[in-house]
Amino acid sequence: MKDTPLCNCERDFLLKAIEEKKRLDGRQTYDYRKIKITFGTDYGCCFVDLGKTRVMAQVSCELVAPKDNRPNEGIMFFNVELSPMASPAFEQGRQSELSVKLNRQLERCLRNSKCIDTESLCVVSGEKVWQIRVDVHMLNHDGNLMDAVSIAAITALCHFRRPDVGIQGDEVTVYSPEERDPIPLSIYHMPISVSFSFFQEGTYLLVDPCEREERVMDGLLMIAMNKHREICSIQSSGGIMLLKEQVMRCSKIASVKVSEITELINKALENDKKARKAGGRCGFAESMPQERITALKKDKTAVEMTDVSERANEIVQKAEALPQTVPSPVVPVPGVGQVGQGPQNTWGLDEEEDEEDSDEEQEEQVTKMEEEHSENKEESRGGEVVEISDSEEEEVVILHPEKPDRTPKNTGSTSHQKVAASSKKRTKK
Amino acid sequence: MPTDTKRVRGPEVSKSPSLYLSKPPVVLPSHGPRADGRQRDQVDVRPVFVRCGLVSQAKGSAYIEAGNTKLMCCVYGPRETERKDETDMKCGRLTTDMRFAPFSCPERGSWIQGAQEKDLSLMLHESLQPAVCLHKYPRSQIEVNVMVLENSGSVLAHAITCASLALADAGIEMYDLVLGCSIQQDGASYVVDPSYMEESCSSVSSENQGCLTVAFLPSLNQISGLQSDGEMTEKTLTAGVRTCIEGCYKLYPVIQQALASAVRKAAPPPSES
Amino acid sequence: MFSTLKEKVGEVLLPGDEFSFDTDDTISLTEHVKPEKVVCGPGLRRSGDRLVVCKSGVLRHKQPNLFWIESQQRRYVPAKGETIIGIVTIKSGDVFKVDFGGSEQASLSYLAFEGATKRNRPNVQVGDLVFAQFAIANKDMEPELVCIDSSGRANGMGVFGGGGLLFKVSLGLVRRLLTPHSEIRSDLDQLFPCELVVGMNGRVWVKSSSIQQSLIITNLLQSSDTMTASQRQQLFQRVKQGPL
Amino acid sequence: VHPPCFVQPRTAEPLEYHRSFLKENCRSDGRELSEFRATTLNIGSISTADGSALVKVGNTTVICGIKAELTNTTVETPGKGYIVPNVDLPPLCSSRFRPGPPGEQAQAASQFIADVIESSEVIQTEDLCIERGKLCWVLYCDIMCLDYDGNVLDACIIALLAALKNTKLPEVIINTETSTPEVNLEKKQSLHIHKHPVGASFCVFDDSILIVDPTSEEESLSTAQLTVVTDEEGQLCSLHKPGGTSLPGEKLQECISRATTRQREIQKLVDKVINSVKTAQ
Amino acid sequence: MMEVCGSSNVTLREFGCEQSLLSRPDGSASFIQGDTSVMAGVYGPAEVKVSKEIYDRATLEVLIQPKVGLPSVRERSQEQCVRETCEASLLLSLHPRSSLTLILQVLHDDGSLLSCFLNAACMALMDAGLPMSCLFCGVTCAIDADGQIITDPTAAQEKQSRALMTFAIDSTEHRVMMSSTKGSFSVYELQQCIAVSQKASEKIFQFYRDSVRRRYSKTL
Repeated sequence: MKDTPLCNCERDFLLKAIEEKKRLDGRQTYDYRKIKITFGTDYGCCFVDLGKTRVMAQVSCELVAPKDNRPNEGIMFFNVELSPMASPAFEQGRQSELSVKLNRQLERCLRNSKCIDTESLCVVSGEKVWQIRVDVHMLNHDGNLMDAVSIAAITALCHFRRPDVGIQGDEVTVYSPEERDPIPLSIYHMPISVSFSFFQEGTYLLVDPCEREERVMDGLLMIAMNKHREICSIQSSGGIMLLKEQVMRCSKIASVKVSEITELINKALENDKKARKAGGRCGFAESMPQERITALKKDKTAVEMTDVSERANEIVQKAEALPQTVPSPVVPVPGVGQVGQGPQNTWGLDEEEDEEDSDEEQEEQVTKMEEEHSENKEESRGGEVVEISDSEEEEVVILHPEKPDRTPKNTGSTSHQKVAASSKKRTKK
Repeated sequence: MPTDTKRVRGPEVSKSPSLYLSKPPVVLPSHGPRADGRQRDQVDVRPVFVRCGLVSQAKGSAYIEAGNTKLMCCVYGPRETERKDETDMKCGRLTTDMRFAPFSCPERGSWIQGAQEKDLSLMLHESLQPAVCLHKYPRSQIEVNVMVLENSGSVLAHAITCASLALADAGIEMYDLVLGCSIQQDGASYVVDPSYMEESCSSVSSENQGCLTVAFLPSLNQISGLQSDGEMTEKTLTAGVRTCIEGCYKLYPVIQQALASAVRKAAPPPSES
Repeated sequence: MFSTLKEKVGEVLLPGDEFSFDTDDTISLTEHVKPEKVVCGPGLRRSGDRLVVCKSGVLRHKQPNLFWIESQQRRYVPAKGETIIGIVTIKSGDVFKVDFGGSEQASLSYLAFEGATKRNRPNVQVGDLVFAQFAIANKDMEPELVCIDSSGRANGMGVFGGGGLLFKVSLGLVRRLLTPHSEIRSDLDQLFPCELVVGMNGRVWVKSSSIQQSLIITNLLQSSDTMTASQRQQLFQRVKQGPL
Repeated sequence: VHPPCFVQPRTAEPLEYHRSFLKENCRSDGRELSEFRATTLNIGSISTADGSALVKVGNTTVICGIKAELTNTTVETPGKGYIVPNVDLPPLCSSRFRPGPPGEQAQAASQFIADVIESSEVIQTEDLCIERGKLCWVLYCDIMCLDYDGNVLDACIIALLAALKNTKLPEVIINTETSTPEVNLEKKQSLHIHKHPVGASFCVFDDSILIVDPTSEEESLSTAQLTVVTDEEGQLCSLHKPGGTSLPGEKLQECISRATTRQREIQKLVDKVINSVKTAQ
Repeated sequence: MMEVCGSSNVTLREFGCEQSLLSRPDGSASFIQGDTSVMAGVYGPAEVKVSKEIYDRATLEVLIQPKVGLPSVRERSQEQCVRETCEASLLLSLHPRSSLTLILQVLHDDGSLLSCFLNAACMALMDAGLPMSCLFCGVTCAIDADGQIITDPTAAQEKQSRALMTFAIDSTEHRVMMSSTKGSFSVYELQQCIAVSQKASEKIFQFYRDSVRRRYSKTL
């Protein structure tokens, strides 16, 4: 499906607005949209709303064999799914340029920055390590997916707990959460991506572009940074030329934004921890905005069970009685059987004939045998190929070279070669 | 992590029990009579069973069984081409697809089409194309699908025969039938229509070794496809081709007969249905 | 049925809800000279001897006998005679292809503009906005747009859009904006003077004296879909008094 | 059964054509509404497979080949083996299927067969364990349609059941010294078949008429399809109706009754064919 | 066997729905049953690919996105169930040669997932304003080891159950549109579960009506 095209007046208007330092939703140049972080019922499940952009991250783990060159390290795997739900332009199962870009950037941001202690994920050196998988699903695309993805991924990793394992000898036991408390990952720092979009060859700059702003931008600069102001990755795209000062200014802005966002994440994690400790319900059901008129919730309700069993009984008893006998199948030759008199199939057009004049068939086979023998003689003399069947009706066509030790049983099996893929094999045993 | 998400998945790795046999498998002798009693160095092909028009949904179909090699072929079309480029406007397109059922070989195969299958499909295509009057089917394509149900050697040769039979059954105009035959050369001696074991267990040391498959148009007396693997002297190769042609001529009456009876069967106009 | 339908006007109905023709209908046949006919608008369908609701929304009625379901749908389905805002996507030969947010693009002949002849082609570029009317719109044919009315006049239609902003609202809101004495429109008029083009396909174009004002109107309209009249008036009041 | 005197042209108005027969309580191929096509079973035809069966229901032809391989058990299920069923609908079997990876119908069929195996417990995966926590069998049950004329699911279940009954696994001993498995091809054992699930598929025409064992034409014109799988004890293993027009409980009951009879018919067929091979040896 | 009824297990967990929560799709809804939740988005009627075009009706595609990993054969089978159910209730012939896409994203699976898919799908289709002849809802029933029926089971209850059945029930006649089962069960148990699901469906349809009413409460 195609995205709605952008019309000229929209483009002109947006660029003019940016010149006047105005944005569609009334933000200032360096403002982020409202960031909302919520958690699912599971550990390691996190939703991030960035204005109308919405993504979900889920962390999962699995015991696998480590990579050969790193026998003592766990494996990190990232997958950003551009679900068609997020935008009509996204197609399922197709690796688009955007999805490659997002996946790369997330890997650079979280794996290459070594923010996670992968050595602590080793269970048995060289044999079993934890593979941590981060799936990030786009739910609604209203621009700046990357920042939303990076916030969701790192928050989900912080929130995640893996099961505890015990090692006795070479036996590895994975404990359920009831047996032993699951263990959080050890995370050194939290890199967060901040995106800047540039307009008019870099003259104007906006933080956190929305979808329409992204469509008119000239270039994009993504800076991944942690709260210690360490830059984890810088990526510019769109082919714009940036001055050193511009990059420096962006990194300064990024450091402010990153510390704000980090604080927000920590607060969200803290709140969730409290809620879980208090034993309150948490997760998606709780995060549903009940004040909205588009939302409604209903408490646990009992289903009325009056006359349910009566009704079931009635239907079962009314049912027709089953016939006492079922037709007996016909087994013309070992390994083949047939039941039913419905229409015949194209595979056995002459099976009906077979049944009707099976005696004849037998005779035919006998004659065939004889013919075969005589032909065998012929063949041994002349080495020529002769078709056995002279009957007009006979379908089986056999090229029969010399085979003196053929038993009658063998011929028997050829007769049902009419049923394709016959059971010749048995006779060979 | 590329995984096949469109099939039910089993364990990551599994191995055939034949790798753990307590007794080593019997190695075929490279001289003397063959395992199935046929003669070496003679045009001794396996008995074949052929049948046309089995598949109700296909325009034309054929089934062939030679020894334990069982394969079937369905032909669909001519129908409108999916890809439209210049060449198709005047001349029809022939597509071939040859596959092995996962259970068709001693070792379980994958569902995903491998290089060997693609190679065979191509070879099949090249062998059939000269025989089909494609200029009679402009802007259309004819699809040939071959499925190997059991591989007991010489699959390509039999696939060619089976496919040409199915094309004929589909009523596609052809210059001639195409028949396939293959030989396995092993030093000085050779075997015609080799079985799977004979194909795979050839002795490594000796020279002049290889496998040859010939696609042959019997009434035109022309060769439409030739594939040879391994190393053979020029003399052996020409002799081999001659042997294969001889083998094809042995098959010819059987194929003709099968086709004739299928035509005869179709001759009375089908009642109602 | 007429009476049962009338009873339900203003109520929320769901797909599958039914009204049957019989009962009072037979009576009406005998009592009245003309049998009451019901004209079904969007969301209502006739199925055999019943009238079935096929969209969720509020049942509306217009004298004498028009009934339809008003919903907050977003995707537009073209109907003949409706005017829409389209975006020109392709210029090919004698026709333009126009995206109007439906399931396929509509065609717009270059002759379907006021004063256009074979020599005098209208100046239309890819990416331009057109305000046009459906001349052909049914499920089995390619929709066709024109920018002239039956007498060949532009009547407000044609290429437009310099300096304004285009945005999307729900189809329900568009219909409310276009009703003869629209409250939302009059509320808006009290706020700022502005140019407003409203397409039945949910697209609205606005141009005001400043970019700031255009943006405010955009945001106000987009949020008024889920507000009651009083909530909306309060909001407009606040904006008016606010430090702008 | 005589076709009605006025018959709609089949290709122009296929639905009307079929309706004209259904009005007379019969079908275009002369069957009654609740009549199956002739069902043929042929076992052990593929020598390269450990077990195989070819099933024909009318024109519909399905082949199932079973290959057993050895693999390690997992940490989560140390005492279980694997059954991996896959259904393929290759372009060979009908012009409606395109080459390439399996489409939705083939994938849904694979999942359905996997569900039937699990629900009916035709084979218990515990039986496939050779040594707990170490080695087990994996049975690859590859089912392929060779001619698609409707009702493949029923044919697939029969083919699978017969192929499983035809399967023989060689004896495997784990050598205590080298701790590698040793396979003895001379000693082979049949699988233990716990249940005999058999399916019966139906089509709904015009929201109300039920027909059994639909052809591909009937399938494409119907408004709903359903498959009922029962075992020899009359228990249901699956009531699979992936959507379509709705049916009341009474109609479903009719289908179940028909399916129960069908189960007995087919079990008898399978048993008889399996026995015929045993006695022939 | 007869005491099956009246037990406290025959309840629906608390459930909720939010419509129109996403800005991009033409229709969207999230549906929650206990902790199980699904988000649905609908696009269409929109442009259709030539290869998928059907001349007399709209082409409906259903995509189920699991939370972890890529969709597999299991999701494909669920997609088929949801798609064919939607196809039966949608009036697809009103939009020939166009495409409808329904995307279902699992947010959390705590049992009765397939029924939650169906409910979310129905609410999203309604939100998109697509013409439908009737509504549908999903109900899952489990039969535990003692033969007791549990409606709307949690994941833990599903795991312990002997049989599991999910039905889609239509809103006009309360008949069975879709059925998907696991495990083995008797005919009587099946009929009981159908009857229970029909009863439960009334609650869900009432909920549909209440939430749509609430939604339009400001424009009445």
